[in-house]
Amino acid sequence: MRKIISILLLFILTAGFTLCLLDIPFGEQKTKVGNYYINNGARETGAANIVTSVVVNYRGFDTLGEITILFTAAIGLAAVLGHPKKNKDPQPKEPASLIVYTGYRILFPFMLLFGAYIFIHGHLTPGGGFQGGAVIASAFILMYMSSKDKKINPTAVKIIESLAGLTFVGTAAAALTLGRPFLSNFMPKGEFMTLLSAGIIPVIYIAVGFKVGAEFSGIIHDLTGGN
Amino acid sequence: MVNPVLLIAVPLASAFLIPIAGLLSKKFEKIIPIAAMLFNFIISLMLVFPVLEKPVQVYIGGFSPPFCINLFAGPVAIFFSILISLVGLLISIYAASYIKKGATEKYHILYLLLLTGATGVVLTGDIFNLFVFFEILCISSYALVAYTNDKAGIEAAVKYLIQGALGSSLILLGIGFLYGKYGTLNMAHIAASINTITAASDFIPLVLLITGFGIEAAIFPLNAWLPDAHSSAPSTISAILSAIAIEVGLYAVLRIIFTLFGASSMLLFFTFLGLTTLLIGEMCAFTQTNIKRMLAYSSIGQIGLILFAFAMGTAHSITGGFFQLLSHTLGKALLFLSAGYMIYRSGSMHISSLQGQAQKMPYTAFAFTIGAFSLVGLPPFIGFPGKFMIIKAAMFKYEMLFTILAILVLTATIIEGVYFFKVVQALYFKGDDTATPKQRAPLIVLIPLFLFVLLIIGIGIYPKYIIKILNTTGKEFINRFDYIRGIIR
Amino acid sequence: MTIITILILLMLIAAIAAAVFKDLLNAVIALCIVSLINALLFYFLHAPDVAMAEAAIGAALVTAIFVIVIKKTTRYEE
Amino acid sequence: MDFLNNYIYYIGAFGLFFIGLYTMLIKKNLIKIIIGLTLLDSGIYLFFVAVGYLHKGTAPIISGHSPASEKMVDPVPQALILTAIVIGVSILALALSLAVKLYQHYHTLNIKNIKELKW
Repeated sequence: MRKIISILLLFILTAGFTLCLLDIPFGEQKTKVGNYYINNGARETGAANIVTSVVVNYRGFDTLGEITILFTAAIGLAAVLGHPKKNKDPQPKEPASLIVYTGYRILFPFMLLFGAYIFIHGHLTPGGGFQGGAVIASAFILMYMSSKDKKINPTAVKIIESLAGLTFVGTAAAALTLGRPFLSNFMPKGEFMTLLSAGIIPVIYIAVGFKVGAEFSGIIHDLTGGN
Repeated sequence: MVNPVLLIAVPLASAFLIPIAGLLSKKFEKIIPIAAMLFNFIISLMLVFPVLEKPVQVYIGGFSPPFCINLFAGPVAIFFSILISLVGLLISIYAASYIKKGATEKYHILYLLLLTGATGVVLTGDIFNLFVFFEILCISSYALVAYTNDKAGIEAAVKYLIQGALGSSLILLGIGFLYGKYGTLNMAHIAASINTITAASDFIPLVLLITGFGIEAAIFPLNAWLPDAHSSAPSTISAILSAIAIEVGLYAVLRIIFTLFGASSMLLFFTFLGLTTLLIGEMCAFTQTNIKRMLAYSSIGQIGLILFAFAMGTAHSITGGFFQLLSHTLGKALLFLSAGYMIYRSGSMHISSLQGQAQKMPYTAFAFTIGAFSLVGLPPFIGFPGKFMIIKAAMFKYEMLFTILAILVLTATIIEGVYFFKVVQALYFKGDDTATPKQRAPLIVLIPLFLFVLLIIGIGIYPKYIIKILNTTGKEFINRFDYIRGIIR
Repeated sequence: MTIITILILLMLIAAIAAAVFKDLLNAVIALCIVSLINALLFYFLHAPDVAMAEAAIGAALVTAIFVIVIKKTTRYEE
Repeated sequence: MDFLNNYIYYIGAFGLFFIGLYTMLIKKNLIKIIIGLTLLDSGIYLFFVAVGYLHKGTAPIISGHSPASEKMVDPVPQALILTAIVIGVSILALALSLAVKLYQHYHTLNIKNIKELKW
């Protein structure tokens, strides 16, 4: 019965969506908003990667909301899983295989470096805070996989995520004190296509990178049992 | 002139600050939410008079819409923002002594984020930004429902999360269709392109968005999660969910119906939907023996009544809807808070265990009684003008159909009166008369209750001034083109 | 164009596999394949940023979180 | 062939969406439901990015040999999806943590067997 209703529902939805899609031809039109960003994005924000200029500057408020969501989820996950067991029965720690451990020893610093590279160059090349942060978090997953006794420090994670969040809000609000609108790009834009350019975009993306990396590492830490 | 963006930025920064401040002293985690909400309340009050003359707009990033996200602080947004910060402030004072167990720091962070999300939803003028803030609201409420970490809490949170997450995905898909067709995300710019809903490609996004937001607003077929979630959460969270979260969900639904699509042809459908929600909520509440479930079902009923009022679509009925929303927020927050303390003392949520509590906790029981009478709609309290205006608006439609609907609303009110009276009777007239020692609640719990009572009676006696403001507020929903012209210069 | 058609077919097959496998670990691996192909498709759609995000978050982190959770709960769907 | 050329991405996106939705509606195992949710979300992401596509377009990144031009694909859906992916992962992580907790309480993930709360 449930199956029949579900399939019926899916058919109705298919019909509706098909009607909808007829008005959205594939690969033809381009929107006015998108055109504006392409034509003016580089000039107004100084970032070569237009997606970055949209994410951090034009629609930066979404990004602020989004790191807040990640923060909320990390805090919520810690609250749900919380209550660390005090008397941990000393499980025999099975050592990970030598290959994984050696791989971790070699790869770990490079992964961190790569993640940092991605978010520092977010305004020039593809990638940015989210991708770089995720790469950093993957490095910590590798750490948890390879060695049972290495743990990240939860307090450090907490401080990093708080400071990164405050940096974002602070940078955005600093514009207010200068009499400019919230989140406006008040810093000098520098020379186009160089590392030190695009005003507040690198600052915010580095904060986002640290925040995303810290949140995901914290999530992994809490899920694997923490403490 | 204060900048409305502070209403979002300051609580957000405070929430980020709590983990660091918590390392210094445990006291900060309680003080910071109170301070942030007080700040929001003051800023919102300062914005009232400028906004009543002309809506305040903020262009984030300094670009002009539709190329940036804009905040539209109109009368509706400020009305909700005052409500959120006021209720949030009072509940956070109450929570300072009520929340003792578990990860208290995380509770306070999530609580503050919930209120920030709610404020963002009502302020923003961009559909995707609305979705983002809505997600902050939803995700923090999922986590807070599970906060007690017992069987019921986790199960309720799972139910809530699965339905809510599906709803969010549907909202995202609806936004995708709208962007694909109209090429913008600014609500005024989308609204300017839609006059009447004729094409399926307008109708489908409308259905998707209404479904998605309707889950949070607990409109009839989508409210299966609500009684579980509201009854399993800690009482402060039940209060905030009933008083703020579903109202904000309803705001999103109304914004979609009135402003984004101007779906005046579908209003009759929503009238019936609201009335069904009202009747089902009240009837389910009547059969409950668990006090918090009863209050949760009563919230469903009240949301139905508010939706009914808005969906009638006349100036009077929309003012009535806003007034009823105000009265429900204050009344239900008071009911959950006072019931929460009685449950905390008696240790059971069963109505029979509340018998004779009036002797033990006279002030708390009195506050509960005031809240119950106000929700039922008895005259000196705030609930009366709201219900009166709604019934009057239905009568003034001069249609047979709406007269019948008004009678149904009255029937629902009678049901509501009966079950609330049962509880009040249990509080005062039953139970052993043996001299039990009084267990008066601490002062910090009584202050918010007292302030709620004061507001309920005060506004109930002098509703004129509020109604005058709400008349202006209602115009924002009725005059869709004023909203559009306000943003597209 | 054909390569994209093949990729999408593969993706849908992997998605169905993720939906029907009784062994949750296998289902999660199928889910990982869906994410990876999705990332490739994003690249073909000229969205390198999204492709990187989907590969780093969708394929790596999500899979890791799922595997940790399955290890802590049950592996087989009853 | 022209039809496939134009609509293959939409077919893929909504294929994923419907497989995910069907999984969510039919399956009883909580982790399977969450897998369905992830599939559904992936479908929506693909749809969004496909909306922004432009035939013979280039990636919206200015580099030395490709200056800003009208032939770039729409950057807005890409920016939105970057946000949406992280939102999706947040919900997923919270859902899975609830699944762990649910398993600790009930020793099952089958939602048919979890009926503490009645109507």
